[in-house]
Order: sequence, then structure tokens, then C-alpha cells
Amino acid sequence: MTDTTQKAALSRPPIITLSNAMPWIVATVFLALMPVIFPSNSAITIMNQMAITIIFALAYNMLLGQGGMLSFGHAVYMGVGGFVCVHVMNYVEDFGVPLPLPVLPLFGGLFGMGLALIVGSFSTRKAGTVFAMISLGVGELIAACSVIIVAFFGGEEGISGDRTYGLPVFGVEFLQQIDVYYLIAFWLLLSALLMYLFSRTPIGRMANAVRDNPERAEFLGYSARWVRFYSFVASGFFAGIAGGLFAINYEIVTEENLNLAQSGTILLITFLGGVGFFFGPILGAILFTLLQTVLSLQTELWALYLGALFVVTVMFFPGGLAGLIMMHTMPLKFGKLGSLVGPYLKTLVPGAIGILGLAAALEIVFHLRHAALGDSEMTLFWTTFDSHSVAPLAIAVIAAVGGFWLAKRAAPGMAEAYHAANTPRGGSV
Amino acid sequence: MNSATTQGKAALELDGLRKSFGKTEIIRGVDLSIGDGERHAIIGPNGAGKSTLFNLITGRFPSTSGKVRLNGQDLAGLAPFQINRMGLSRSFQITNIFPKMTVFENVRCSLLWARGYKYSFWHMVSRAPDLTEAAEAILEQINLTERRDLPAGVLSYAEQRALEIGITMAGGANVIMLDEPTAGMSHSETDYIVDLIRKVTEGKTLIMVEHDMGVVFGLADRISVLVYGEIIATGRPEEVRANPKVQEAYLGAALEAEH
Amino acid sequence: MDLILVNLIDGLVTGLLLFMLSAGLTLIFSMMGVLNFAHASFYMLGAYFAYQISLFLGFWVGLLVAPIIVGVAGAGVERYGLRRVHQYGHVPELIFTFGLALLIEEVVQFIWGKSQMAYEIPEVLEFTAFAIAGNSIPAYKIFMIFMSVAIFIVLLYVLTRTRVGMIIQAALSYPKTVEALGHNVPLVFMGVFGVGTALAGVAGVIAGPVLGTFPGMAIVLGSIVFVTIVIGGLGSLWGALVASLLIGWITTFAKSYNIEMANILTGIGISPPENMSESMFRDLWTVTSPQIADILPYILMVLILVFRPYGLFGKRDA
Amino acid sequence: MRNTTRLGLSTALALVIGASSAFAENVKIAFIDPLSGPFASTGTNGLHQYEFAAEELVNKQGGVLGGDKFEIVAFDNKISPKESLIQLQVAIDQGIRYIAQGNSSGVANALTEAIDKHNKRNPDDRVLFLNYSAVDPALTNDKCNFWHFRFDANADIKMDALTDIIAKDDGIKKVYIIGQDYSFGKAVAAAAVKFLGEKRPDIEIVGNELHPIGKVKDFTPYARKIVSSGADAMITGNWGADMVGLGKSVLENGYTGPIYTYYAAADGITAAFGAAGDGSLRLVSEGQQNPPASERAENYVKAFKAKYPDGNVSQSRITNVIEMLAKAINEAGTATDVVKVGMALEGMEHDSLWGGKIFMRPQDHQAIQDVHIFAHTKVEYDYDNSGYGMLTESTVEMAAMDSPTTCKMKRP
Repeated sequence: MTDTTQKAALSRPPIITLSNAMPWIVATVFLALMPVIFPSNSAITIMNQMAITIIFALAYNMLLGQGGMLSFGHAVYMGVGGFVCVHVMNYVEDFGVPLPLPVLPLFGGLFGMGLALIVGSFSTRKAGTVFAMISLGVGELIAACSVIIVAFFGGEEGISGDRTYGLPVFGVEFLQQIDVYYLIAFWLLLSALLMYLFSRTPIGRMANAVRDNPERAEFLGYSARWVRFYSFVASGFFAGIAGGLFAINYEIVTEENLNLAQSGTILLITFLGGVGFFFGPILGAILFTLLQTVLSLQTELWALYLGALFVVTVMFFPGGLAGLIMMHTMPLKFGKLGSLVGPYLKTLVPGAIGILGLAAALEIVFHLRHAALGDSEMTLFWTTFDSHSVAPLAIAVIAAVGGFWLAKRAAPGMAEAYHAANTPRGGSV
Repeated sequence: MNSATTQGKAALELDGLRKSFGKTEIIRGVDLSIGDGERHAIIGPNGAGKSTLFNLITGRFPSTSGKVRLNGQDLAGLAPFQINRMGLSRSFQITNIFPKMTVFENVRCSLLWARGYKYSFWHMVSRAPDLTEAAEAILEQINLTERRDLPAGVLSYAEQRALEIGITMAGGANVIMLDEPTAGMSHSETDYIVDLIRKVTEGKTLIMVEHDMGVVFGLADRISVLVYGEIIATGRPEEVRANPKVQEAYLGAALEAEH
Repeated sequence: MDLILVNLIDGLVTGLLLFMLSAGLTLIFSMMGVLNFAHASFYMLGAYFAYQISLFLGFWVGLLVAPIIVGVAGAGVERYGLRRVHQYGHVPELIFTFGLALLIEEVVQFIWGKSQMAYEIPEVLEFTAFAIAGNSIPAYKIFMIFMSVAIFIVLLYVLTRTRVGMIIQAALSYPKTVEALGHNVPLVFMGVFGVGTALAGVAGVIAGPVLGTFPGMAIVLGSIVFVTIVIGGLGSLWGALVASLLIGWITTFAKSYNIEMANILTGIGISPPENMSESMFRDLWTVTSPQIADILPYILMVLILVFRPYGLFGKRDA
Repeated sequence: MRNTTRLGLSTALALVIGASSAFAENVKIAFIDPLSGPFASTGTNGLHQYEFAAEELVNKQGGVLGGDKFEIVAFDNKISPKESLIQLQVAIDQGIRYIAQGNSSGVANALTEAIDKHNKRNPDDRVLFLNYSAVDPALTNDKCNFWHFRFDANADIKMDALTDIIAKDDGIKKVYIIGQDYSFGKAVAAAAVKFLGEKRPDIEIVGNELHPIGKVKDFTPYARKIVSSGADAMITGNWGADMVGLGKSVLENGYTGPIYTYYAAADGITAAFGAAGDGSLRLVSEGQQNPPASERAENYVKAFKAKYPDGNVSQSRITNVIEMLAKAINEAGTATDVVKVGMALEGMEHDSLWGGKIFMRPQDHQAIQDVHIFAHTKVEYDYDNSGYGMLTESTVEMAAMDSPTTCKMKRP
């Protein structure tokens, strides 16, 4: 043990090793192949949205997860980045400046960073509630300004531009969604890599230290305030990049990019995905975008489900989706993952039935109350039935109650199995 | 070694230091000079203001009046991180580490500033051999190499205290302040920590607050006795032991405690 | 001059209403150290419950019963939600209440739908109490003032003159000690949370008929309540009162008098740009005080946090 | 475990959405409007009106092109421009050629630009934009394009009609204008000042102000100003909770004159005003219901109320959208070549179900129609089941027929 570590310490480790480059290679291949698997324009539109959200969520997690700063107004940095990019787009179009589109997000990043520089200079003095409240106040102020300062924000209509302004870049004119997809994918990889590397730098490590114990960090020579400030500025930069990509993708930026709802959404996304791990926000962004665009086509109650999911996550899985996955690294290491399948199925299948039953009951009640008179037919889980008869509701309620009861009964067994799986073979902790 | 006295260059000087919380004066004019390379212990009954004195020196609390000088420089109005950068490092009475980070990272973080990485965002910590090497060396010194990759929060109490001492001295500060390093430890653990302290503070100035008289008399070159915010005696261990005022203060406190 | 008096009364009503919300919130904060993001949602629940009850039993029964239901619901949230999240730390707690606010809004929409409810002022109070220079002051406003002042007095009495109040105040500063003395501190916490949310419920019951009972009512008021207690100083009841009244009057007066930015700017010696419609700052020049009335509290809060992080009356950092 | 399966499922769903493209015979109309969030009741009610109109006026009459049925496909845009653009893309991928949207001019602006760009960049699957409610004048002026058709009277036309009525009332000497601080509120104020200045220069505008949109908790201070200004009439473009808050507040604080509005009806607003608004509230809009224009219109409203007891026929122009589109498709002989359909819509004259004629002006694609001033009072065909509804007080026929437009229509 000591031997190998010391050997490693003596020589400078190679810049890229296969093991640490692997996730990035996989990600690159994955991003390149996605449009081949899902070639429809709408799928690409959704993926573009997802990729932009991922960048923003990662930037947000630089604050929340890595720096321990809870912001209720981070959308403004993305929004301002977006507005700047649209203005640059229009300026370039009007004055014919030879500025290739792919570098445009850089402007968003720089202005996002500039704003973060100003706000951060006073907001990062304290962490915790003071920071959260200042972020809320500044967020509300800038969002409110967006309808007052029409010259820059364009009122509630926002500012729109045309991304196809300039000369083609290597023959690409960015007419089609697919061209934009690859542009966004490039920036996604680049920003994610940079943000990952940032977390490995001295300042990135100290951000974690300040999050865990600001006082101790001060006694190690670091000013907690400046550590927070630098993280905040970096986060503003990447949020601005996301804003720039948003501007390119949608060619319009509006007040909704700045407002409190948007700031709240990114908090929700990041937390759902998991703040404790670098890849958490990525999962959160993917899951949320799918829920928002796909689930909302299936049910009007999607926001209710989302709210419930969020509250349940905070209460029972504070590590989010990523935390849930990483809880299984130890069993995997011990080769005991297989032993969990049985107990999991015993608990989670009834649990899933319970959840679906509950959702079905809600949907039936909702249909009963809001559907047109005489329109008593509804379709749920590929079954069509009469929402006004008692039987379906009864089945749903029974499924819900029964499912939860069974799940609750099996839960101790699952906990036990999980505990056992976390104990190395033939030994105890 | 016991010959070290105030004659040499002073590492830390306190000059008429006072601190009040509201109307209560906790520190009532402390004058003290601690020489370079000296091992100095501050003892005193409960509530004498030992920890407050520590907090005043390290900039955790502002003092009401008086001066603190580190290697001749005034520390008035400086923040903890600035004082640290001038070469003073401390541990805490209550274990104060980064519980969610690994043992190795705890040590590495404490090296960063001293090694000149400051607020760098262009270095990769994992690609800095000097950092890794130094951190490994410290882990070796505090006997935590085996625990390298565990989250610091899961270590045993004694191990956490050892880690804290490792963090405190990792930055290479030459004035080290330890606040009750053996509090709440068993005999064997205490012996282990005392050995550790002796080993890692070799050639540095050490100031510590301690209750365990065995530890104090075994380690310290000189001892100061703080009672009700005043130093009533300073000197070599045997001098202090013989001092009637000290005897009285300790006996008095013991009697009070019985009531 | 008469209008000033009328505005003072209107601002007082707004301020006192705000105070009923911020009093509960600041009490909860000082006890548990967490800002309850969902506080305004309990205000909304109060209005909806009272509306539902008033359909069958009339306004007065609603005024009595709805806050109790809200308080019980609040206590339940503390017992089964917050207490669980508490172990993870303050940030997850804040996030939990944030999620709860979203969830409550969705649940309200599920049950009552998305339109505004026809929740009305009781008929006995539907008359003009008096008029000042043609401006009528409805009797209901007087009732609102009376209610909030009464609640403040009761609250002050309970906190400073009763044994329960003593325990609460002690539990604020020394929870461990109070627990050691044999008091059930978790129960005290639950009780305070329940009472705090019930206060928000009362505010909802009496504000619902005038400010509208609709799913957006929580959001409209939500963040301004935070702003109030942050300005007043977290944990300070008097601070909450002063800040509430301050905000009530500032917004009322800013809306009542068209102060134009152009006048201020020329007043301090800046001349208007030559070509207004082309100027970068044209929007700044045309701003009037009613336009920005409702964002003035945010400006105030940011300034206060920058220069006095513990608020007007706060003793400690937020 | 559970989460990964769900993720896989959703991805599969996304694929399905993308793949199920254009082999349906139905003529699909994408309805992109808020179906969740604060404006969901307006959106849902609009959707019901579309579904009902398509069923009653087209499908039951034998469909278009000799049997093809109209099908309304709903997309929830959560009143967000960004979401609207995503849903637009999903709709286009499903082979939908007709996009209907109405709530929020901000969304309409985003959509019309996106559709213009899309049609330029993708000549193979062009779409038409049937705007049934967004009234920002710019949409048929500076921002007009061939693909956009507006079936509602725009804000200027409505104000033109409204000021015609005010101008005739000699009792009105002082007018107070108040609105939400955003483009529509500003457009209403600017139009009111312009038209009043032209038609009745003697009228004094005693107040002209904007308040933050959706943020005002208590309108009392505004009400005080209005009352003490001594205004005989007030004009507002407010909608939603801002309309109810402002209206109730001025009435409570002693204002007695008429309140001229754009959107003080249905979606809970009529019920919220109830008796209090009787005698004060006035609304400028198209499509009268009280008294009904014809027996056919009466039956249509009755049938709608029978099917949707909580609904309102509050956007009567939706029937015009459906009938005119059906006519244009039949005339063009195709439902897929939207250029031909668009050409057929241009200049079309149509007898509205609600009486009067509709003329789709070719210069700017603005429908010219009768505009009415309604009074909020007890009526036979009420809104929100409150007993109160809109009674026609006066009518401006083919309002603003010759009004100028800055639109330079570019046809493909």
C-alpha cells in the first residue's frame, strides 16, 4: 500500500490515463450517436434543451453541491448571458462583423461572469441564509427590471435574433436543429470537462472545505469569502454559457429566462439529480426535461407529481438520484449486488403498484371533476373505462393501499439485505 | 532544551490583552512572551479564560484592548486567514476537521496555501507531486496512512484528534497552538497523542492549553497559570508547581467545585 | 393632506397583514433556525379552508375553524417532514420547505381548480365605516386592523407573561438546557410551528376576501414575507412589526404619488438625453414610483443585507 | 433501479412522439396554450371550445375534402415561449400543419418568428399559425408574415371602437388610463391617448399609469388615486387576477363610473365581480351572445353548456377559425400544402356564427369584423354560471376596415 502510493507520488502522473478519460470518451460517443438513434426533430429539440439544462445545472451545483451556497436567483446569470448573446447576434447581423456563431456562447459566459463578479462582491461575504436571501432579492430585482428596462430586455416579448446571420462555418449554416445539436454538444462536453477539472483545482477543493467547515478553512490560510466568491464567479461564467446556447437554440430570450420560477426549477433539477456527486445534476437535468416535455403530454397533473417527487426526494433521499446510485458502490465492490435483487423486487414492485394506484386514483378523481359532462370515458395505462363508475376508482385505491402495505411490510427485509450487502464477505464492520 | 527562556527572540508576545463580553471581563490584562522554539503550556481552572485567550490570539474574537504580536508584527484587526498566513496555526478544543472529505484530502487542503497554490484554478491538485508527497509524509507521521481514503468523519476520536494535529501543522507554520489536544482520551490514547505532538512540533514554537497535568509537565518547557483572566504565574514546571499562589488557586477551585 | 391620512390607513392595513405572516415566520425561524419557504402557502390554505367552510357555516365559523386546521396541518408538517429533514442540515430544510410550497400550490389547484374563488366579505361588515374627503374606508379594513392588533397583543402577552412563553424563549437560546430541565423541546418546536402557521392561516382567512383567493396568492405574497423578516432582523418580533409597517407604508405611498425618475434625475443635475427614444437609458428616465413600488422592498433588503447583515432589530447574523 | 427503468420508458416515449408522423388522414390542428399553471383554466376552456367547434361545425357536417375530419391535438406550453417552441417542434414532427395559439402576445411573438424561420428553412413541412387571441398590434404590422393569421380584433382596433363609444358620451370629461407594465398594457394606453386625442380633444386624461404585472397584492392605493382624480371613466387592459383586483378595489373605494376593459369576462372573473360589477364594467370584444344573433348561435351555446357545464363560450372567434380553415382547405383542395390554404384564407369573407361578416384582410392577415361594447349584467347566457354575462350595448360594424398597416406582406 505505502509502497505503491509513494511510487505514484514520485513521478508526475500522466496527463490522461485511460481510466479517467473513459467517461469522457463514452460521453462523446454517446452524444455523437444520440441523433442517429433519435433522428426526429422533436427528439433533437428535447435533447438540445436537455444539454443546455445540464450545463446550467452543473454550473448551479458548483454553488449548491460544491460550495454549499443555496441560491434562489441563479437564473439571472444564465438569462443575462442569453440576452447578451442575442444582442451580439443582432449587432453582428446589422454591422456584418465576421464573428462565427460557435464562439458566441463565450460572450454569454463573460457577461454572466461579469454580473456574478458584481453581485458576488457583496453576496458571498456570508454563506447560508444571508447569501440565499441576497440571491433572492437580486434575482427578483433583475427579473422585475426585465419588464421595465425594455431597451435591453425587450419587455415580456423578449429579444429575438437569427442565428443564421453569418457566413457558414465549415459549410454549416446552422439552419437545422441537428447542426445546433452538435454545436451544443460540443459546448456541453467542453463546459462539463472544465467544470469537472475546476473541482480538482486548489480552489475547487477549498470550495468543498469551506462548505464543510468555513472556520477551519480560515485557520488554514484561506478566506472563506474569497473562496466562495471565486466559485460564484466561475458558476456565473458557465451559467452564462448555458444562456448563450439557449439564445442560439431558441433564437429568443425572454423574461422567463430570468425569473424566480426558472431559478427555482434549476434548484429542483439539481437536487433531484443529487448535489453530492458531479454527475448528479446531469441525471437531474435529463430526468426533469423528460418529465416536463413528455409527462406533461400524458397528464395535466404532471406538476403535482413533480412536486410530490421533489418533497419525497428531500425527505428520504437527500443524496438525490446520484446518491441512490452511489449507495450501491459498496455492494458492487463486495460482489453482493445480486443478493439485493430479490429484496428490492419484493419492496419496490408493490411500492410501484402503490404509486401507480395512487396516481390512477388521482387521475380518476380529476377526470370526474373536470371532464365535460357526458364525457365519462377515460384512458389510463392503455385501458379505457368509465370514470364515473365505482369499480376503477376502487381498484386504484385498493392497488394503492395494498401496494403500500406490502411495500411497508417488505421494507425492513430490504433494509436488512442492503445492510448485509454493505458488509464484506465473511467479515463484519 | 529546558534552558529556552524569554531571552531569545520572542515568537509571540501578548501585551495588556483584555476582552469583555458585555459587562463581564473574561481576560483582564494578560502579558506574556513566548520565545522562539519554546513549548509553552497554559493551564488554569475551568472558566479561567484559556480558550478565550486562544481565540483572541488567533483572531477568532477581536480583543477589547491590548496587543498581540507574532514575530514582532501586530495582529490587531487581522482575520484568521491572514494570521494563519503569517505563520500561526491552531487546533480546536472540539474536533474541527472536514468530516465529509477523505483523510488524505483533509491533509492536502491544509497544505495548499502554504505551498503557494492560493486560489489557483489552473493547477490540478492530483497532478502536483509535491502536494501528494507532502500529504503522504504527514499521514505517515500521524500514523493515518492506512485510513487515507476514508471520510474523516468515520475515524475514531483519537484518530480525528491526530488528524487535526496533522492539519494544524501541515501548513508549516512555526507557531502551533493546540487547544486541549488530549481532552476526553484514554491513557493509551493520551500517550499516543503526546508522542505525536512531541514528534511533529520538533523545532517549532508550541503553545497549548491542557488539563492533563501529566501531559503538561511532560511536554512543556514553561507553564503559565491563568486564573480569572489573569496570569498569576509563569515559569518552569517545577517553579510553577512550587508556587503558593498556584496551589491556592487550584485548591480553591477544587473546594468550590465540591460545593 | 386628507389623502395622506387615507394612505396611512391603507398602508397600516397592508403592513399589519404582512405582520401577521411575518410574526409566525420569525417565531419559527428563531426557534428552529430555518426560514419556512412554505409559510405563505399556509396563508393560502387558510383562505381556501375558510372559503370552503364559509359556504356551509358562514364567515365567522371559518375565521374560527380554518386557522385551527391550518395549525394542525402545520404541526403535522413539522412532526413528519421537517423533523426528519432537520438531521440533514439547514440547506436541505430550506429546500424542503421550498418543495412543500410547490406541492401545496399543486394540491390546492387539484382540489379547488385554478380559478379565483368567490370568497366574500361577510355582509355585516359590508358598509363604509367612514369617509375622508370622498375616500371611503370600508368597515372590513377596520376589522382587519382590529384583528391584527389583537393578535399581536395576545402573542406578546403569551411570550412575555406566561410560563409557556418563558419556556419558548428559553428553548430559543438553550434548547439543550431546557430539554435537560424536563421540558419536551420537540413538542415545543411542533407547537410553535403549529401556532406560526395558524397565524398565517388567520391572515389568509381575513385577507382572502379582499386580496382574492386564487392559487397564485401564496407566490404573490411569499417572498415579500421573507423580505420583511430579513429587513426586520431574523428572529425579532418587534423587527417584524416595524419592517411590516415600513413596507406597508413605503409601497402604499410609492403607488399613491407619481414620483417620476426624470424629475429626480434633473433634480440632482443630470440633464435628459438629447434623443430620448434612442438613448440607452430611456427606460430609466421614464420610470415612475408606482411602476417600481412592489420591488422597493427587495432593493431595501439587499441594501440592508449588504450594510447591516443582521437586519434592523436582529441580534445575530441571519 | 426503479429510476433507470422509468428513464428508459420516458426515452422510449420521446421516440414514439418523434416517430408517429404523417400517415393520419385527419387534419390535425395543434392547440398550443397553457394547460397547467396559473392560466390553465383559460387554456383548457379554449381547448374545449376548439374541440367542440371542430366536432359540431366540421366533423358533423361531413368533414373537409370529402370526409377528412378535424382533430385538435393539445400541447401544454405552460405560457412559456421556450416551452411553446419545443411543443411547436413536437407538433411539426407529428406532421401537424396548423398551429393554434392565443394566450399571451409574448408567446405569439415567439411562435410567429419561429414559424417564419422554420418555413424558410424547411420548405417541405411548412405550417400555418392561426392566432385566435393574441392582440399585440405588431403581429399584423411590423412583425407580420404570410403564415400568421389573426382572427381576433387587435388592441388598436378594439380601442378604436371603444373610443368611438366614449366619444359619443358627452358626460365623460375625465378619463383615467391604467394598465399592466408590459407591451400590451403600454399599447392599450398609447392607443387610448391617440384615439381620444383625435376624437375628443376636450377629454382630459387625468391619469395614465402602469403597475407591475402580476405582482400587486393590494390595489387600494391605485384605487384611491383614481377616485380622487375625479375620473368619469377608466380604461384598462388588465386581465386575470390583476383585473379582478383592480376592478374590485376601485368599486369598493367609491368609484361609480364605467370601467372600460378588454378582458373582464369569464374564467372566474365574471363570477368574482358578480353584482358589484353590474352597471360599471364594460367590455370591448367580438362575437355577441346576448341577445343571440341567431337560433343557430343560441343552440350552439346551449349545446356547449350542456357538454361543458363549467365552461364558457368566451372566445367566440374560435368558431370562425374552424369554419374559415375548413372553407380554405376545401377551396385549396389540399390540407397539406399550406401555401395554397394560406392563399385561400387571404381575403376570405365569411358569415360568422355570431352574426356579421368576417373579412381576412390580405394586406396584413388581420380579420376585420364587428366589434361590440358589452355591459356586465344579468343575462340569459351567462359566464361562470354566475347569472351575469355580457349584454351587447353598442356595435361598431366592420371596425377599422380601412385602418392603415405597416405590414409589407411577403408571399412565398
